[in-house]
Amino acid sequence: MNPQNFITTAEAIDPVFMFIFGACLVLLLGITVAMVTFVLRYHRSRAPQPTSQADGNIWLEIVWIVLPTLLVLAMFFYGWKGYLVLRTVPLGALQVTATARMWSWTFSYAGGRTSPKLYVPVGKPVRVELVSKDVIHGFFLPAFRVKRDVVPGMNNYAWFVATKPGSYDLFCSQYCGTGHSAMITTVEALSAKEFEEWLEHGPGGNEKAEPEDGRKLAGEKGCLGCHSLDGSPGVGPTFKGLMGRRQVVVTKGAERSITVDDDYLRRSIIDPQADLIKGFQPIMPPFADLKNDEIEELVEFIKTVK
Amino acid sequence: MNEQHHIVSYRILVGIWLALLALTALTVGITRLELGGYKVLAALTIACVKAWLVISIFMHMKYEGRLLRWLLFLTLVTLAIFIGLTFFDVLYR
Amino acid sequence: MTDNKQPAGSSFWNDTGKTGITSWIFSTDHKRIGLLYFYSTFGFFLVGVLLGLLLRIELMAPGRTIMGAQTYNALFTVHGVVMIFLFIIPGFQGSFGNLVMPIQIGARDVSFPRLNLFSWWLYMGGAAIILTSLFTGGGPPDTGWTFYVPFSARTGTNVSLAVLGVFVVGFSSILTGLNFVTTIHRLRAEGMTWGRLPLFVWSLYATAWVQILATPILAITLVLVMAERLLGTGLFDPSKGGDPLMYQHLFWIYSHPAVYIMILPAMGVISDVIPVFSRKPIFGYKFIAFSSLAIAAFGSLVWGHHMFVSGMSDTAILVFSFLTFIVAIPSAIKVFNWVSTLYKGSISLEAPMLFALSFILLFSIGGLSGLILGAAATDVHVHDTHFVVGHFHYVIFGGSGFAFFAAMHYWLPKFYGRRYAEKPALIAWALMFTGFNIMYFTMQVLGMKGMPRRYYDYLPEFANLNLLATVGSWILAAGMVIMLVNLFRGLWWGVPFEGNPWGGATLEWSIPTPPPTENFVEEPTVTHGPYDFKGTGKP
Amino acid sequence: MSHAAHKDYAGAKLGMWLFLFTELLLFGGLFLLYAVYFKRYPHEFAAGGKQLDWAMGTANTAILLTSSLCAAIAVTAVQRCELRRAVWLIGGTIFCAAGFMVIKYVEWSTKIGHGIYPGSAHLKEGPLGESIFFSLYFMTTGIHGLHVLIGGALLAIIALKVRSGEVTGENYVLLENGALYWHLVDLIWIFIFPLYYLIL
Ligand code: HEA
Ligand code: HEA
Ligand code: HEC
Ligand code: CUA
Ligand SMILES: [Cu+2]
Repeated sequence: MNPQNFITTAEAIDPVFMFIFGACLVLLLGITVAMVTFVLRYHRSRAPQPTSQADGNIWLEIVWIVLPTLLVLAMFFYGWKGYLVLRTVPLGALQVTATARMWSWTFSYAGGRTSPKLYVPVGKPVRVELVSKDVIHGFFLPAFRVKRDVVPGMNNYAWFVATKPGSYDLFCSQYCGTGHSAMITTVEALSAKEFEEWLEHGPGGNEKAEPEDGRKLAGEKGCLGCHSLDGSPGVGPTFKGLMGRRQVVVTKGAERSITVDDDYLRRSIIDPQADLIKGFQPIMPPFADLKNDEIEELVEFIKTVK
Repeated sequence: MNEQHHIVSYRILVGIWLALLALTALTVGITRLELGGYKVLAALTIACVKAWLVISIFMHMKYEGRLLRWLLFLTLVTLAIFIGLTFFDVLYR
Repeated sequence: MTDNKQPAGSSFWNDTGKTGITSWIFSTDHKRIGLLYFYSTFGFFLVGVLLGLLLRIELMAPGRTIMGAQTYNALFTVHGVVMIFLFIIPGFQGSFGNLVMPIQIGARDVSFPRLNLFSWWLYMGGAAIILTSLFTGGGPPDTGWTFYVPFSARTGTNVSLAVLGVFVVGFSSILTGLNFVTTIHRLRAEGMTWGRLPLFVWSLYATAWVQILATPILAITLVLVMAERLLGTGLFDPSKGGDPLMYQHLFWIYSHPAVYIMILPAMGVISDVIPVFSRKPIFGYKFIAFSSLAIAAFGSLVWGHHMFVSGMSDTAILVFSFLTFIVAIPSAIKVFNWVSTLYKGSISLEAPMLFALSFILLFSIGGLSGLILGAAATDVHVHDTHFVVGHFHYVIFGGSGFAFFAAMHYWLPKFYGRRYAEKPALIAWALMFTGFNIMYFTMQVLGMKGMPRRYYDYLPEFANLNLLATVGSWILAAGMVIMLVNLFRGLWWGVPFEGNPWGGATLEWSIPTPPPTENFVEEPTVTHGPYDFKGTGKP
Repeated sequence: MSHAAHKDYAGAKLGMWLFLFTELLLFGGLFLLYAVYFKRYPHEFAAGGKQLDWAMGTANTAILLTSSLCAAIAVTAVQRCELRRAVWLIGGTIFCAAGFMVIKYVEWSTKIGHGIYPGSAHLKEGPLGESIFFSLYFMTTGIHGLHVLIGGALLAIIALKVRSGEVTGENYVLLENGALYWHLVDLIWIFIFPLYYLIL
């Protein structure tokens, strides 16, 4: 199926699933059938008195200790073998860095290109370095049976290869707060040629966002997961008409009233816990790692939402 | 059950106390020397000896039945396993 | 709990002449404490179950159905915390352990009756703290019941208080554990040798050891999380040199053994119920008793299987995966022995037996899916998906939960002197069994297809199965309402339950129903094993 | 087997020992963390240890050992029905406990005075391992100190009971258990002392 000289992650994992499922199915059927037969056959209506008072049999015990032990050892062995495939990246893999933050993904390529979706060439293994900016996230590609936690301060990696062009789901699997379920994107598998093109100048986002493109940044950084642009209620206050609004905030436990201005917006992004908006929960993560121009961009953008 | 309790004499208790103080002095002395990694080993070995003295005499373990000794052993083994298995991660990461 | 509803005649409900509320909440009688535990843990179970129902309704359709993301996150956290720490861990030991264990070993009470009462108060205190945490500060915790750092260290919700509550409840669990170990060592009646202990007592004994040896690790871990939040110790914070994985190690060092705190007493109940309703001695007594100890022992060695994708070292994965498979063996021993007990018996399918038999099936499904999780390769795919959610509901709810229901139908009549009606109980059981499988089997399929857990919203491709699972939860709910109404109506107003209708051979069936405060008129001398049915049983 | 729960001497002691086991594991969790981080930051731990005052640590070790001796002798005294002497000895234990806490207080306040406490600005600037070392130090000695306070209070109550005649030469399991608890506190310190003050 796959012309290369390595086996793909799915090819490694699926047989293990089949094996364990198969064995479990047999066991489960056996137990169910035995139970149902006994219950029917020895129901009190048919067997008013027990016909045996046997309370054990050492040989039976030995059999059903030894056989399951062998069986589970086989499961363990296959499981381990399959796992090793997940850990051994084939030579010549494409390097991509996935940066996770609450609640968005950014993928950056060797050439400096970044993208909110993971573009990969078909047939070429991809090694993804997993970097977290804040809490633990999970890098999960169900189609490729790949999953690895993205832990701050640790160098985790995962690899996979897309054998067919297409779009595959990419989930955040480790719970990371309010926007956890919204932290999803896709793997876009392109043919080698298309991928080269994209890497040069294709669609799908570029590293240096256009100066006025704060909206896209707000999407990428996950702001829009909590803040709506049309005034509808969300986890956080809507951005609509935010600039110049009078707002009651709680600063260090004391309520005060302020008017939203540039400084306030900046502070709200970098250190959201400093002033809490009344009626909302203090769940907005601090975005202290944003670059200055990114913050400016966001502030400019928020101002434009009227 | 067995209602005869062993009474530990004052002399033995004071003797143990002196031994413990001496061992403390020994630990301090040894760790002032430049022994590198052996220091850790030495200090912990002495600590274990001290602990053993406290448990067996001050805490009367020496005069208790087998059950308590086994249970103490079980506890220590459990702790050792918790630490040991964690190190399968820590050492090979 | 008014005494006039009880059958005439004197029992622990009234024979001390004390029947007011204070005579209950300050009672040191193990039976009264057992009932206190039963009502408090079961009350929390109902709370948790309602939250579970809400979770399912939210997941009925993609997008926002009835609540927002933050609410959902808080709900599954509270659902998990309530179910684990306030229901299933204290539930078995506290209620049925307290109610029947001292009687089963022929004792007047536990070793430390006042400590027993204190444990209940601690439990209630901890529960009160957890409840307070929902309505104060930054609102209900939203971390999941696992409290993973660094998220739990930074979220603005009221994690510190919830963690404190869990700490207190854990302390109560430790005290119960040491009380039970001491009781079982010291207070067995004349002739109650280790080889004659009912298997329920054996399982409680194993459980108590897990409580004693594992819970302190949880306690210190929770203290450190609080310190992390309040003092900024940074022990688990990578930016301060800490290691978030160490938190996971410490947490699971406790919390994996804790799943055996949940299941072992349940297995004990099953080992007691099945022989009684088959009128046949348990098959392989020694192996079942020994496998309880083996589960407790090996169960303490496998915590790493929750961390296969965390970035733990591959060597550790090798070791933990191996040990995980070893711990499945003692469970297999139990299942095979239970099934063999049925062979050539005389089986009567009353409610406790039905719950016990369905326990075997549901626990097997859950346990076998645990094998998928234990194998490193397959766990990577299903970790943190609804497959795991399905796995643990099968073992916790299908296992411990159904065993709890079995115990309720089996033992509660003994303590009330009245019983439920059989037919509604059977209908309830059938509905629950059906709904249960529809819901959780579907969730396992969802997990295989890749739906992550703790997702308040999901992609349209998962919609149909989620709807099916939600419908299953309603069938389950319907069954459960019938069961509870029937059971409790029966206990208070039902037909009298006297003597030894089930034909049990353990000691609790040899004393009056309901038992007197003193349990035994004179100290019993035990002359036969717990499953020796000759000379007992119905005509 | 004895049926009278309240007179079960061996049972009471078994219960106490089980409780001590849980305490051992509680501190075990902290020692586990110590081992892991010591492996990761050996040099920072050594540097951190040098900043602790080993003289004070040694003094405290001696004090705790002495307090343990008093507690152990008190048990013997009660067994020999020398109740007045036992009360005095428990007093000695509590006195030592107070001394221990005073020295601890001096140590902590000098450290905090130097800007060394969990989450302090000073530690944030230093190497990561040092901050971990001191966080562990404060957590471990803090929880240990708490145990000293609890143990002291427990022994004080027991001393009152000895005086009022509730604890006697025949019925002294309460005192014995109190002393066991106290020895455990000492036992933990026997390991804390070399690990934090002396190693490297
Ligand atoms: C009552 C509670 C309970 C019980 C008894 C078990 C029992 C088992 N569990 Fe489970 N588990 C949980 C509660 C429980 N678990 C919970 C709550 C979680 C999730 C925590 C969270 O993340 O929130 C979890 C998660 C969990 C994981 C981590 C998954 C992940 O997050 O990626 C793993 C991995 O190995 C696992 C494995 C097992 C195994 C191997 C058993 C074994 O003990 C099962 C043994 C039983 C059998 C094997 C079946 C019966 C035997 C037969 C039918 C005979 C034939 C058998 C053989 C031949 C072997 N469990
Ligand atoms: C004992 C343990 C236990 C039990 C019994 C249950 C029971 C249920 N759980 Fe449980 N669940 C957990 C423990 C448990 N759960 C844990 C530990 C988690 C992980 C949390 C985390 O991720 O941190 C979890 C997570 C979890 C999730 C996953 C959330 C997510 O990851 O997104 C879901 C979703 O469907 C769910 C649903 C349910 C449902 C529908 C029930 C049901 O069984 C409920 C069905 C029953 C009823 C609906 C009964 C109705 C009856 C009444 C209401 C009685 C009222 C009547 C009278 C008073 C007379 N649970
Ligand atoms: C968890 C969801 C969440 C995310 C993601 C989020 N915020 Fe917020 N935000 C909130 C909440 C809740 C509040 C109100 C409470 C507070 O001030 O902390 C808030 C407040 C604000 C405010 C102050 C609004 C006012 O009404 O005064 C600004 C400005 C803001 N956020 C900007 C941003 C930007 C820019 C981003 C993305 C880089 C972002 N937020 C991401 C939840 C979020
Ligand atoms: Cu990021 Cu979940
Ligand atoms: Cu587990």
